[in-house]
Amino acid sequence: MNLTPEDLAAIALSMKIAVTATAISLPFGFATAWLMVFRPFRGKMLLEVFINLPLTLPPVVIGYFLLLLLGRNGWLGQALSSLGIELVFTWKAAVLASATVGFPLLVRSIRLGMESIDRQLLEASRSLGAPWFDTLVTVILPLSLRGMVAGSSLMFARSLGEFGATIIVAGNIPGLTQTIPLAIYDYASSPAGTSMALSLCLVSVALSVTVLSVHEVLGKKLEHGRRT
Amino acid sequence: MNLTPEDLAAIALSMKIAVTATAISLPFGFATAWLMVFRPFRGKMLLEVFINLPLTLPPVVIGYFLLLLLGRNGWLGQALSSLGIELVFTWKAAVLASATVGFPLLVRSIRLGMESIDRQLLEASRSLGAPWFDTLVTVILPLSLRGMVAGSSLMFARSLGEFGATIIVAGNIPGLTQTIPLAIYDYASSPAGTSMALSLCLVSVALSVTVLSVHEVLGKKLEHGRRT
Amino acid sequence: QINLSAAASLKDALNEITAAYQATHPGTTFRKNYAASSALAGQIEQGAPADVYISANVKWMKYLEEKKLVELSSVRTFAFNELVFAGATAQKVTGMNDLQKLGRIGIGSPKSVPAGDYAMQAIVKSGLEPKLTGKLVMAKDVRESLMYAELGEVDGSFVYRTDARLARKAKILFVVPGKLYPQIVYPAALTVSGARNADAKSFYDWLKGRESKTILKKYGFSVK
Amino acid sequence: MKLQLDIEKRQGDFSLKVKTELSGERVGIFGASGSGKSTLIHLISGLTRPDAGRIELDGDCLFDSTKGIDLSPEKRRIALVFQQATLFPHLGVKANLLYGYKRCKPAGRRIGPEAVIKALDLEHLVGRGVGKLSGGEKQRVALGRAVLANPRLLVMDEPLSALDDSLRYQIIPYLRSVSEEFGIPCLFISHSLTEMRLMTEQVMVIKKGSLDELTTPNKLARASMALSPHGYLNLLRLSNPSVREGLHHYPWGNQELILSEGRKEGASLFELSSRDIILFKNHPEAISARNLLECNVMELFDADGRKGVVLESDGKTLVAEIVRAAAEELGVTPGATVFAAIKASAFRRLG
Amino acid sequence: MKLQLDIEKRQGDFSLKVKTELSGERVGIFGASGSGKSTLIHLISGLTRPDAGRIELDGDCLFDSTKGIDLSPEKRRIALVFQQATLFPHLGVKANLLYGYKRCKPAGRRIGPEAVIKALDLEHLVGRGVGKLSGGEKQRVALGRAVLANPRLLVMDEPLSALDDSLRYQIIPYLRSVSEEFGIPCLFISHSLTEMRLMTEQVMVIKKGSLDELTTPNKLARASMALSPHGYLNLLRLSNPSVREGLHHYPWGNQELILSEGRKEGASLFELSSRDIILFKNHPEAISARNLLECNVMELFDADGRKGVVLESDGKTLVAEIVRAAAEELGVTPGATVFAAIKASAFRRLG
Ligand SMILES: Nc1ncnc2c1ncn2[C@@H]1O[C@H](COP(=O)(O)OP(=O)(O)OP(=O)(O)O)[C@@H](O)[C@H]1O
Ligand SMILES: Nc1ncnc2c1ncn2[C@@H]1O[C@H](COP(=O)(O)OP(=O)(O)OP(=O)(O)O)[C@@H](O)[C@H]1O
Ligand SMILES: [Mg+2]
Ligand SMILES: [Mg+2]
Repeated sequence: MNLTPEDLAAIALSMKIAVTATAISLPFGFATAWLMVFRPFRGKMLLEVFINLPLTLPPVVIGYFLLLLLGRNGWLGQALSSLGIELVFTWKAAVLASATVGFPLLVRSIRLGMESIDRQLLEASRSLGAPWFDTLVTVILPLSLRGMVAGSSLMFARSLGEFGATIIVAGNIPGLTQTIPLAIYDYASSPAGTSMALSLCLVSVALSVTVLSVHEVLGKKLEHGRRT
Repeated sequence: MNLTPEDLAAIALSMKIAVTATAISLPFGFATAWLMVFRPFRGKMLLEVFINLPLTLPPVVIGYFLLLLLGRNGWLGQALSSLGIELVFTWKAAVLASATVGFPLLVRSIRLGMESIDRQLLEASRSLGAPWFDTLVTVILPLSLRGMVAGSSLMFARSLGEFGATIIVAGNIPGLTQTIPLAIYDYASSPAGTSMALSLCLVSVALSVTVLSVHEVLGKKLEHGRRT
Repeated sequence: QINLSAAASLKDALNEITAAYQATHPGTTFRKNYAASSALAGQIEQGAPADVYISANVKWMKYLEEKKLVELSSVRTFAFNELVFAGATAQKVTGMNDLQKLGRIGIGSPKSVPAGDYAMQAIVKSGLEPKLTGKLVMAKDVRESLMYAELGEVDGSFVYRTDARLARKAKILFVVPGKLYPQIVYPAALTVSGARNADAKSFYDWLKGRESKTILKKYGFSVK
Repeated sequence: MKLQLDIEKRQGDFSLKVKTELSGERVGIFGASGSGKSTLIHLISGLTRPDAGRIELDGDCLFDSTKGIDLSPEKRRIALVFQQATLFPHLGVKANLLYGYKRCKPAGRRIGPEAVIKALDLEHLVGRGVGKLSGGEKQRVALGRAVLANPRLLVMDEPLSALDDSLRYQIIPYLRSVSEEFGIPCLFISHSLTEMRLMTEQVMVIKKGSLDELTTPNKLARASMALSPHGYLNLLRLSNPSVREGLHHYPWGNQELILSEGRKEGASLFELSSRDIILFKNHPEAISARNLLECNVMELFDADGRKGVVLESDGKTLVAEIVRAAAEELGVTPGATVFAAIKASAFRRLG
Repeated sequence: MKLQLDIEKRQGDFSLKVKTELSGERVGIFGASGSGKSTLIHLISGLTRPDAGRIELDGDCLFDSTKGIDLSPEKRRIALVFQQATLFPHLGVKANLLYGYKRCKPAGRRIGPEAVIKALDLEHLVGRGVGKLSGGEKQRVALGRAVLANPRLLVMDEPLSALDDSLRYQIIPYLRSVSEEFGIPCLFISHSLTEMRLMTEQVMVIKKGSLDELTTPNKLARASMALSPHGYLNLLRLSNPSVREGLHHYPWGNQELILSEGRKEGASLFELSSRDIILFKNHPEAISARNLLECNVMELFDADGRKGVVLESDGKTLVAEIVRAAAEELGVTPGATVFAAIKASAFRRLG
């Protein structure tokens, strides 16, 4: 297994994108899950559908929509471009694509965790003088950690494998926006590249093994922490 | 929005594949989650990694692996073929592809649900004379239902959007193995097809809205059921 | 019944061709599978049912030939295509040298997309490579690079003539001179199992005929 | 504390409707299992929203369905101790204890952690995680947490049922003294009349979701004297004993009470059941009971077939309980003089 | 039941090590909060695995670390009632009650649902979901569920602490009679000596994780007479009263006991505190106490500074409690004759 410098760049980029996408999404995912679990509001169903769209639609379609939104003629793209921010065909676009695709997974995991919190704990917290926001941070957040750990490991893994949406908004530019899946695609397109493609697959698997182990250990610690 | 008979066939096929994949995976997902949550065993990490592989690897790669496994020279393909079962290029292959890709999502949701079950309930059940299997069916199963509902809605939605692995193992044969995402892919190949592609996207969204609503209502009922 | 595995770029033309064939040969049914040439080759290798294989490049046909999965005697060129530069830019672009003025340029990923490979060869041959690196946006396939051009995300893209014809906003700005890149061919073959299928054989022979060539031309392919 | 209630709430088959005004520093809520006690305090503390009505605490409106007022729980500053300890599982014992304390404005912090930890005997638990506590330990931590929130009203829903007797009576006087010293009013739910007597000054009796009676624990105790297993409990605060032959001789008015338990320093609280007092018309000779007090009969009251006799001696009172036949036989009428015999061991020290 | 224990278990700082043999139909486990009672029954029922040792029930080995035997909980058929009711949230009250019953072989079903539902007063709850029960209601359902499992041993971990007195004493005799009639042995944890006396015949006292004493509740009650708030409780089973002037006259040996409560039919169980008995050397005149019994002193015992006096009359015994000074003064020595005065209201009917 000998990786070319381009492959190494792809690996580094994949990591960077997966980490960034997960880190950026976590606070939003937590807030969204909280909204859904603890705040009854109108249009909840609509939000639910909107969040889960990226799951249902083929990634290519999501990529296309993101391109329409962020592109030269998209309203977000124009707004950003007037601020001097170019997203399309950069690694930031890949982050956005990964975040969009992984977000429903993240939210759902956090929600499941939140739904199992004993409501009496929240009552106790409120009655002890904590405003809702305080309760959110000091009770709901720590008790959602397991869900967040599970969700972010899902999201991280999903980001590592994201292909369809990324290749559209970020392009497949070696060294710049080429992630592991895109590199695999390039290799797999020629009969001679199969072994290289397999090497990259192995790297991908190794990465996710690492992430999953870390998360497993974290999850155990969290559980242990509650007992101790 | 006028759909051609082929589009309608693609919609029906997508539904059939998503429903079948979800239904087949549920018992396995439940069993796997149970193993992970309640049975400490060696090689747990390995199983964990194996299950989560489809999440990390680009769908195309998964498609290739499935093809290698199920194809003429794959050991599973040979075994099945000697039984007269042909999988590759049939809708059953698409079911397998969807099941593989959605399985990690399903397992993770069920696990989260299971982890929040009060252990004392299991102790009570055991001490009341229920063997482990009985406890599994009469306590763990019903108390995992929320996780299973959440997980299967995730999986169903993911199946509706599955593209990369499906096109490789099942092909893109209109009326036979062409699902909504594959039809969208076909349409999108010519600029003239964009509006048709969008129509199919809408159908896909509508389907997942329906599924999510049903699941939301089911989830509510489950919660309500516990209170009543 | 005939199992047809063909490159996705041939979809529209082949749909019309098979319809024409069915008009004269009632009772024949087609199972058409359009996907990337590499995917199709992989499927054939793994025993997927296919009688006729039409690839968008020679590489994958060669691969199957080596594996003895296609009937060697049946391999022939099905159609030719041309590389053009298309875009919706207002700037005046009439030849390869004008490319330096442009901003981003769409191109299929040279490693995986034949059109990109050809385009890259043309760029190298015309000595533009150092000036264009950094401007090139690699796409997954020709359609994607055309889409970039349609949406104005790039000023123009190297695409096949057959694709450019279907574009709405993007116009063909110039045709890439044929001497800059090897001839683009779509090789076709009967697979080993196809050679045993009488229907497939007769369809495969019919493909050589005038009727099918007329349809191919209509979709922008060239034939000889 | 002055708590005005006029609320309604339906919950499935059960409906609660209470209109009353409670005042006093320590008010009890008394009622059978399922009568709606827990539901009521959820409404008061803002954790459940009443269907309609008005709640006012010390002149501040906490809830008013017509004006659309519904103060959030943390603004009400009503700390709860639940029937089952609900400790934060992610926090240690110390962090649990300080949860409310930290959220209390420094100016409002009148009770500090050290005193509470000491009083609830939690010193050795402070470093632990809450998963490693026994049932009783958990409940003590929950109690401490609520007290440390320095709340405006402390609401306790049968907080002591998980504790054993010695702990229970160690905690009660502390809870009471916290409430008294720092002026934290309490709402106290219990089905133990003893706890009620010790903790509260006024009792609201609810029955099947509605107010049955507003009374004092004393009256409630008198009324249920016949039903309660321990009759009416006289509470005596005694001090400065002299110890002779292992017995504690406490001054009581111009007489003396002889108790088998006692404490040399400070005042102690004792409980004496009305059933532990035997009355004699004439002075009996050679009796095992150490106390023989000469008293006047101040008052007689009826309680479900029994007679309560309020005895007086030099301004001190005691309630004894006798059956009607005995009252007639002994000629116990207001103004009569009787001898009350009480065993030294009948007194029970509570704190 | 014959339960042989020789087990060890460490849990963080706490370590439990018990080696003993318990026999009897109803055995109690008594100990302070945190002494390891709950831990011990988890080990016995197979829910926690001991670090080492051996557990044997009625000759069957349940656990043996050297032989590698570890019977699964359902095979041990030891039904548990926990300190906090743990009902299955997804099942209704009825399904909860029948959970263990259905899992019991029809041949082993000696107790049926109707009797249990009636005895635990659950008729009106049977149709409900478990989320809509009050704390006490939940605990009764949990009790019923365990009894209906027709277990080989019923283990109860402070099952009554969430109940109010009237319910508690309604349930205790039932639990006891279930245990007696159907021969289900019980292991009963409580920190109430009264409950212990009523429920058990043998008591294991544990202290900081190890066996302190193996005794009878009677002895334990005598030993802790001085410490317990109600002294030693005499339990009297009386029947066939004649009612005169609202008082129940029960035959007791060749004398008569006069009680203010009672029930016309059948036998009733009464509790009488040792502190409610006053002894006289001579017959006193005009006394409010309705009972004046002439008894012989059978035995004297010491309990922490007090004297227990075992009185006898025509084969019946009672334990009275007096201070040492009184014993000397009255000349209470074995063989002496004394008069015991007991108020009619001092008796407490338990069931
Ligand atoms: N969510 C609910 N829906 C319907 N009925 C309920 C609900 N919660 C409680 N109840 C019923 O309301 C009544 C009052 O319950 P509550 O918990 O207030 O009783 P309680 O007086 O606190 O009893 P305990 O002393 O046993 O704790 C009970 O009859 C109970 O069954
Ligand atoms: N998981 C644990 N890890 C470490 N220590 C524990 C754990 N669970 C309980 N303990 C400790 O073990 C001791 C015994 O606990 P146990 O629950 O058996 O007490 P108990 O006698 O039932 O008390 P209570 O009457 O309060 O219920 C306590 O000191 C407790 O703090
Ligand atoms: Mg309650
Ligand atoms: Mg315990």
